[in-house]
Amino acid sequence: MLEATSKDVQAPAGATGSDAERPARMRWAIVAAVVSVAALALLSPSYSLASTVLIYAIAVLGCNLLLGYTGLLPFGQGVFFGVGAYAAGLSFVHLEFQVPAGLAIAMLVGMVVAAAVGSLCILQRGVSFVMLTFAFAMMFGHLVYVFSDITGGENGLRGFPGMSFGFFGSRLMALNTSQAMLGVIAVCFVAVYILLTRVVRSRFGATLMAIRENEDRAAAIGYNTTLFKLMAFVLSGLVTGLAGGLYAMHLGTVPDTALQLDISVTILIMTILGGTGSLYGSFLGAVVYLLLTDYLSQVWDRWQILLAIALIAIVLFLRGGLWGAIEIARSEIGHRAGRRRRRGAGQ
Amino acid sequence: MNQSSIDRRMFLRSLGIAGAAVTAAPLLYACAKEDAGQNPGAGQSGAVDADALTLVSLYGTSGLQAELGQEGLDGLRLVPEAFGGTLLDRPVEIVAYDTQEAIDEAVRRVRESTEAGAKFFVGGLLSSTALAIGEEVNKSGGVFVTAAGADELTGSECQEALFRWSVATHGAIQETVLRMIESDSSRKRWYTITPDYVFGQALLDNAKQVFAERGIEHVGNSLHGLDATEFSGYINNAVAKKPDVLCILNFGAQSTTTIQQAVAFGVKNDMEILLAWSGGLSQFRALGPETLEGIYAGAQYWHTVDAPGNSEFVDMFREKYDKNPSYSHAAGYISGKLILDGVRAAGSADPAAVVQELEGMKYDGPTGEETIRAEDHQVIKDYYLMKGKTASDMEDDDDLMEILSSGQSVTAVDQTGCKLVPLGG
Amino acid sequence: MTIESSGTTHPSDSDEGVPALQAVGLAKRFGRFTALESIDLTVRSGTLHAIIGPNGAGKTTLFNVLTGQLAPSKGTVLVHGESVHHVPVHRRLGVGLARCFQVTNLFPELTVLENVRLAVQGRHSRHAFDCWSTVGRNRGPIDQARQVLERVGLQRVAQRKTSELSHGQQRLLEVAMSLAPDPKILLLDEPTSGMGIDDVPVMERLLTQLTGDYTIIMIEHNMAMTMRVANRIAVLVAGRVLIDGEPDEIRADEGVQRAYLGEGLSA
Amino acid sequence: MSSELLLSQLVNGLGNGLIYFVIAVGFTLVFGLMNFVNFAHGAFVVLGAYFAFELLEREVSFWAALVIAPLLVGAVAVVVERLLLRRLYRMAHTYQIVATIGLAIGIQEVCTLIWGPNQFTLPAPESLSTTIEIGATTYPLYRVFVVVLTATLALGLWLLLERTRFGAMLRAGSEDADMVSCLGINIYLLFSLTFGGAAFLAALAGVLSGPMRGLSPTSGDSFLALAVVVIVVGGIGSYVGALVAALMVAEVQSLAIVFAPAFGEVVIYALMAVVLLIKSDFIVGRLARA
Repeated sequence: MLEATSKDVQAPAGATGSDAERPARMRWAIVAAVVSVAALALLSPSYSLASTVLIYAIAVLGCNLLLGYTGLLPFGQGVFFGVGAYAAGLSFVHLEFQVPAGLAIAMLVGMVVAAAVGSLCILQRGVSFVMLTFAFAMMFGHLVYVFSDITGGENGLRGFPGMSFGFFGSRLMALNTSQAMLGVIAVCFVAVYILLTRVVRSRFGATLMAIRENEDRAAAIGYNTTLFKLMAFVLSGLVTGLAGGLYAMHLGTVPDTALQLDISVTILIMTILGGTGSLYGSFLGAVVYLLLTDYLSQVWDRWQILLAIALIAIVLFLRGGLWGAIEIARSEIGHRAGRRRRRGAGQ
Repeated sequence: MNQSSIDRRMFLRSLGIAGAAVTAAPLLYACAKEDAGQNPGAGQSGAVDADALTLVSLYGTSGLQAELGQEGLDGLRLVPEAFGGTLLDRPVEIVAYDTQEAIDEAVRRVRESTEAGAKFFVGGLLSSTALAIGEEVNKSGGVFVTAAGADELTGSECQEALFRWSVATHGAIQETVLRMIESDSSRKRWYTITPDYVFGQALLDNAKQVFAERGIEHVGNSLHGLDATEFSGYINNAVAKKPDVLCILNFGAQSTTTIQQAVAFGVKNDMEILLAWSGGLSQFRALGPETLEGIYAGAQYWHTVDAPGNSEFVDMFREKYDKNPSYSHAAGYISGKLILDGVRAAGSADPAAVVQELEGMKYDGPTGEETIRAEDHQVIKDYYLMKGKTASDMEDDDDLMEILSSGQSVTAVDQTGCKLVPLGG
Repeated sequence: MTIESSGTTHPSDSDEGVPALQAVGLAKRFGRFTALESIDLTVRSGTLHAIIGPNGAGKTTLFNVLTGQLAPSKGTVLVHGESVHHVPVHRRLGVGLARCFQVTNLFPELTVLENVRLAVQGRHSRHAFDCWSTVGRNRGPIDQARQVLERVGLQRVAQRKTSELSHGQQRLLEVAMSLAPDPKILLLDEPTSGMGIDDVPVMERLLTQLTGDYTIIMIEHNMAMTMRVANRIAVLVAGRVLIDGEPDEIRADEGVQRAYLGEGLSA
Repeated sequence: MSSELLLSQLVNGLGNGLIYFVIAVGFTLVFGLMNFVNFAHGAFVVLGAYFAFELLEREVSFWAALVIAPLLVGAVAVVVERLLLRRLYRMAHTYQIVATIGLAIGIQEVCTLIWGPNQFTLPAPESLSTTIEIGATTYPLYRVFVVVLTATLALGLWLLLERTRFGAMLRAGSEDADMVSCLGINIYLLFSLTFGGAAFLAALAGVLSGPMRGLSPTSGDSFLALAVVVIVVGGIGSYVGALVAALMVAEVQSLAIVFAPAFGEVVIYALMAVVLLIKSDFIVGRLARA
């Protein structure tokens, strides 16, 4: 049998860089996140597009935690996204919750569903795991219509009150302009980015990477790999649920498409386009995918042919995705600079 | 060949691709800003020109609704020519976004266009998209005309900015189920096939109401999921109940497949078939004359209706596209035309003034005399009951159906439950 | 290479009487094929007990049963007198059993130091659930990992990726991985397999140092080295223990020669 | 619950089941024999229908189109396999899935570009457009023809796999492709034939389902979802498993329509998840120990 292992996924390097760089890397990560969000807000054609990019970027971070750092190909991230959106939506509509409480509910429900679905999916490995997440994604997609009196079926969940930011009824800020929405979403993105950067650099993250590299050996040296994979799923569910909650808040409704398979496929494509080599790759994936889609869909009706070509090209030539290209560029430039310095010294 | 040299060769190739992708985005984006001549600053959409009279099309021209979306846009594209290219000495322009009928896409496009100064919107094939667009356009104080089917659009969720051209589920059932019952008393036993979602449920409730009023025996109903593709089971169910009429309440691709499988199972020779909500000429072409022969269908529009408003539209359409217009073409055309008629009558592009003019307006539309009801912004127009012609008496390829009856029936104002949400509300 | 006392004392604490590891009436059947037939094996603490035998004698199956990879069809495995055959793989370390694999089975994209740190921390994997403090501050395990690397002579390549090591170095890393969780019993599956001529003495020196500190059970084909290094040797043929004794007894026993070597053993 | 309706549902289920089998078998064989996950399989089904549609437009008879269209799709598949997919064989399934999703989107959009987004149906041949009586129920003659054709196809394919040298080579290839290539068999030729054959079967299923249901460029997804369910329930790479699973899924679907219509679609994926869970070693292990 031709041996195809998940090792080919462009794997981030081990966590134990030399000790001296540790704090510096953290600060660089925070600065990178804040600067990128600011640049996106300025350059993006519209605030609402910038908000959409950041919402999907959060979901892609959650997906990368599983794909890049744990070696699991999750086909069901749309489930946690949709469930988070409906949870937040229902709390806005029926319980008059304000933004922070609604998002908290979205995260909580995202975690609970991730624990349930995850605990079943990680019983299988390899392609069977992928097929299981695919099955759950399709199943949840249909449940939207089976419980249409709760979810509003194909009309979507409607009747959102005006979104406002505040705690226990106090209205600190009305979220009725796209700038205010972008502000809340940007803060959430930076917070999630920092949280996940800490996590992937922690002992937990290092163990996830060990499981990605060689799950049998990780078990042999004493790690209950099933439990770690479940923890990774729950964390990914929390982050993706938050993205779903922000999606509901930003849209002012929850469309039935929020829980369909397409969302899972889109999140996956962005994760791989961006590159699973680092968390920043996930942000890149969301930005390039959505900006290009936004532009190309106005230029040519059949713009998805370009998307198809891009996907195939990435798999053949650029498995590291955009982040892989940057890393190769960096090592290439470093390589050339090195040669120039040596040649210079030679004369 | 060790690892590093493979990377170098890979690098050269990937640089090409990554370079293309990364540089392409700002490059394409830059020239998009140039040709739109937009003043700088984030939030400006590339395509909308503030000083033109812009009609923004939100039809999904790719994805599942690509067919109807493309037709709607083609119909809308006739409107600038219908007004000679300018109105109130401002150029009439169409800006089209492919929303793929996705709510997040559509809402984002509305916000971007409003930020760029656009006020007038057309589109929304699916009820969910139309409801979301209506709410968003109303919040930003614009005008939106749609042809989507959900009753809520001019019912519980009506908005001052939203006008609906197509007849709602109540009118469609009255003009098809009720007409057939009245015209032939032998139609006593009816079996319905219904899609298990909100729009399908509305059609079923209206049908049940008619059955109750007329003492009709509703022998059975089959509910099916939104993406079911296999209906032979439901047809078997129906045949087992031996109804007089098989009433099909799903629509679009699913209704085409249902009819096809029903005809294949030889259902036509032991019962009549009614498609309450058809997609008009395009759907009938897909079904073909043999399948359509003897089948009843309800339709919003038909190109052979002799009315001044229709002949003007059909001539213009044939001249531009060299074929007969279908329902979605007419919807796109009239939606755009209504808005500009309102602007011309109001003498200004201010949405509030345009809404005032449109409320209660009577005009010659594609289905003859049409009136816009002021209380719920529902257009009161004809809905047709048609029957499939035999191949022999078809005059040309499009002469597939014969109009049996048409009429204007609409829910009484006090029963619609509509309280117009004011602009900006 | 001096060995600082790493705090925990080893075999001396268990008295001479109780053997480190005992297999009692072990049998393993795969359907109708009997891989192991009523194996009785006693391994004294602090000794190196080699298991040799022709291919297909059931050596690796025995190993898999001892390490919990496979459940025995019959019989029990006792570690310091307690039965362990029902303990799942990831808790085997708890009872002091650490294994190195015949086919190199490491974390290729992670650094050598990280491989060993993971192995060290595997003993108390609860700490691994800490999502916040960065790995760099994981002082204890990192220091212990560096010590183990020094012991096997890999401290110079600590920051290199495992995939960039030579085969010999990877075999040393395999042994380091089993040393890392400071076990009582080391199960080494052909440590010298695939090693070059010049690497074998390195491994031999390491094994002689480890004997005494740890109880070692080793499967090995390199007869010359085994004879020099092992305290006792068990010869496994067709799923049964033919003979279990001192190296000299084994060399002299014609049964072993006939069943296993065919020609003289006086290498 | 009249027994006559139940009979007609079971007959109907048999007919649908065999079509589902022809749709899914290519996907299973490619996965089993080549360890390659082809998410563009649904697109090949639609492509077959479109080629047949084009042939019928050019006055080619239905019977001829039934053979020519699948051959064309098979050819296209072999070309794609040679140029593109060959390099993916040693890659992780992640990348095989992403690349074939790209291929599926590409095929879907090219079909939209050439034939437009409209839904279309293939007219059944005149001779088969009537119905026949089975017991008390009427059943389209066309579907009887489909049942007969797919049944013989299933048998023929089984014989090819189990009883011929070529079949033996294919099955050996699935066990250890490297070993087979060492034995002097050109493994890549074998893979091209397998992949082309799978596309041929998919296209044939597309042409056969043309007259039974409306098709549009986006119908590929529903065919893929079906193939995934059948491969999971039937077991990856197992031929008989695919046949049994396809029939089971179709029968469950037709019975669900009678008893719990709204759940017709959900029940298939629930069945798939249950099968996956039962087969997972965790539960099997737990049961063994219990």
